[in-house]
Amino acid sequence: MALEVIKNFNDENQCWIIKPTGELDIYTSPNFKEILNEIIEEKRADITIDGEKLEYIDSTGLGVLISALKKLKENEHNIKIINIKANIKKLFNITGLNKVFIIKE
Amino acid sequence: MALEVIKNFNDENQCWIIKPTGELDIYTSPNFKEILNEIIEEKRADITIDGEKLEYIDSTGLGVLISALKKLKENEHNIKIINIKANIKKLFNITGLNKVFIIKE
Amino acid sequence: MSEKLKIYDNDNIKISIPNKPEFVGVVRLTTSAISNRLGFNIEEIDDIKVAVAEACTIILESQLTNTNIDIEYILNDNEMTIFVRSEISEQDNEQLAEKGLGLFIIKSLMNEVEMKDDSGIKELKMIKRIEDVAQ
Amino acid sequence: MSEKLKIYDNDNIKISIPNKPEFVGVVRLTTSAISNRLGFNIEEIDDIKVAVAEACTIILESQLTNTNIDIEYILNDNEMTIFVRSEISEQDNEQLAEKGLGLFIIKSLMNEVEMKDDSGIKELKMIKRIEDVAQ
Ligand SMILES: Nc1ncnc2c1ncn2[C@@H]1O[C@H](COP(=O)(O)OP(=O)(O)O)[C@@H](O)[C@H]1O
Ligand SMILES: Nc1ncnc2c1ncn2[C@@H]1O[C@H](COP(=O)(O)OP(=O)(O)O)[C@@H](O)[C@H]1O
Repeated sequence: MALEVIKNFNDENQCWIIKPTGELDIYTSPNFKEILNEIIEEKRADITIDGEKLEYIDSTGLGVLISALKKLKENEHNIKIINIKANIKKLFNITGLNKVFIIKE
Repeated sequence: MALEVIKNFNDENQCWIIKPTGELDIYTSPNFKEILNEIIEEKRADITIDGEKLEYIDSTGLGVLISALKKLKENEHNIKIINIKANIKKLFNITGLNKVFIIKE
Repeated sequence: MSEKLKIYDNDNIKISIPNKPEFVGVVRLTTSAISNRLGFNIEEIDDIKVAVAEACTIILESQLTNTNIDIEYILNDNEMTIFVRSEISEQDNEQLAEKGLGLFIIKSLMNEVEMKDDSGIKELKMIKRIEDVAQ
Repeated sequence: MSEKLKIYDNDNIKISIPNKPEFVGVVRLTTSAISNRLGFNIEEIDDIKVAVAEACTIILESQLTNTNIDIEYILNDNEMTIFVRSEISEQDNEQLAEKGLGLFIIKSLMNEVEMKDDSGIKELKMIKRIEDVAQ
């Protein structure tokens, strides 16, 4: 019932790599939104979300990703989501957000 | 929230080895009591409870062990408890049952 | 025709939490444990957990009044009916209508979903059926 | 003197289960999740879980009437008060007195324990305090 976020800028690929560990829900998504806003402020670039240790996402977590994507799209940047678990993939599929984000298995 | 029990008679040491996996509580202890009664019926001998995979025990589980011990004591047999987890050890300690059973770490 | 012994016959579990976001995690765990008891498979348990959490989230996102969120689970052998209820003001209620994503998720995951407004009580009723039940 | 922001101020969680043994596991999980939220350490969480389960078990072992068991958690920053309540007949109540081991365990694990009988409602009140709280 908590979320920890590791953030790194990858110089080679010129993208942010964000690795959230835990549960991204109405309790933790305000903090996650802040982190995304900060890195976008710091450097506009593509963002890769590494979902290996993300156990849960809810509609507010999806909302934070959507609004980050909107900001990035202003500069033709994108959000890529990798290593995502089946239960989370299912939510992207049923909301149609699998077509909005770049999802790599 | 379930309990599975493996039972074996060890010919070398002439004792029953009982390995409960899961939680021994008011829901599962009637079945556990039956199993102990059956093996005592089948062959009166010492019983070793291997607690390696026992995650939880409550007062009803302790009660089942106590009444099995009473039966065994009629024939000078005993109950030995091994590989017990810290949370379960604590319950034996506070009830004083660590002095009633033979507990080997 | 063989008569089947009913294990659950409108058995009733309730949980009530303060309207604070950190308690939705408690509801998720409780919901999973209850669904597991009833014999849903892992994917169904996950569906129910997500749906109940989204229902709480809808209320938490729009509710200004400081009352608890009440969740009631009605257990039967082949299905579970869940009510999520909260007192809600007229103003909160309007805000609630905008929150489409959560409700969309709930409707995708549950067999039946019904929203009710009754004298200041918002009620979301959901039903999930065990699909692979023996015929 | 610095004023400390209160996070929990008599916040109230309730859970109600049918008096069937298989639901005590649900109560254990919910109790652990709530205790974890409040900041108890792992051993304290385990103590609370065991105590609440034993309280339910006392009722389940003696109760013939078919009513729910109600558990209420009152959360404050440095302690949790838990009530376990059930309707209980005079006859059940007598049987209950014999069940010493469970009550003994509860008293060993909790800071305060109080048993009350009031017009057919049996109530067990328990308090657990966070011991390593900052002074
Ligand atoms: N299935 C969907 N596909 C694309 N966008 C969606 C979908 N569902 C919701 N959205 C959008 O997601 C965004 C999330 O909004 P919200 O959670 O209020 O965050 P914010 O206020 O930061 O934009 C909204 O703009 C909403 O229209
Ligand atoms: N701390 C203890 N040390 C030794 N024996 C105990 C302790 N607490 C309870 N007992 C005994 O454990 C037994 C359990 O009884 P019970 O649960 O009713 O099972 P049964 O009816 O099969 O004997 C009782 O005989 C009780 O006196």
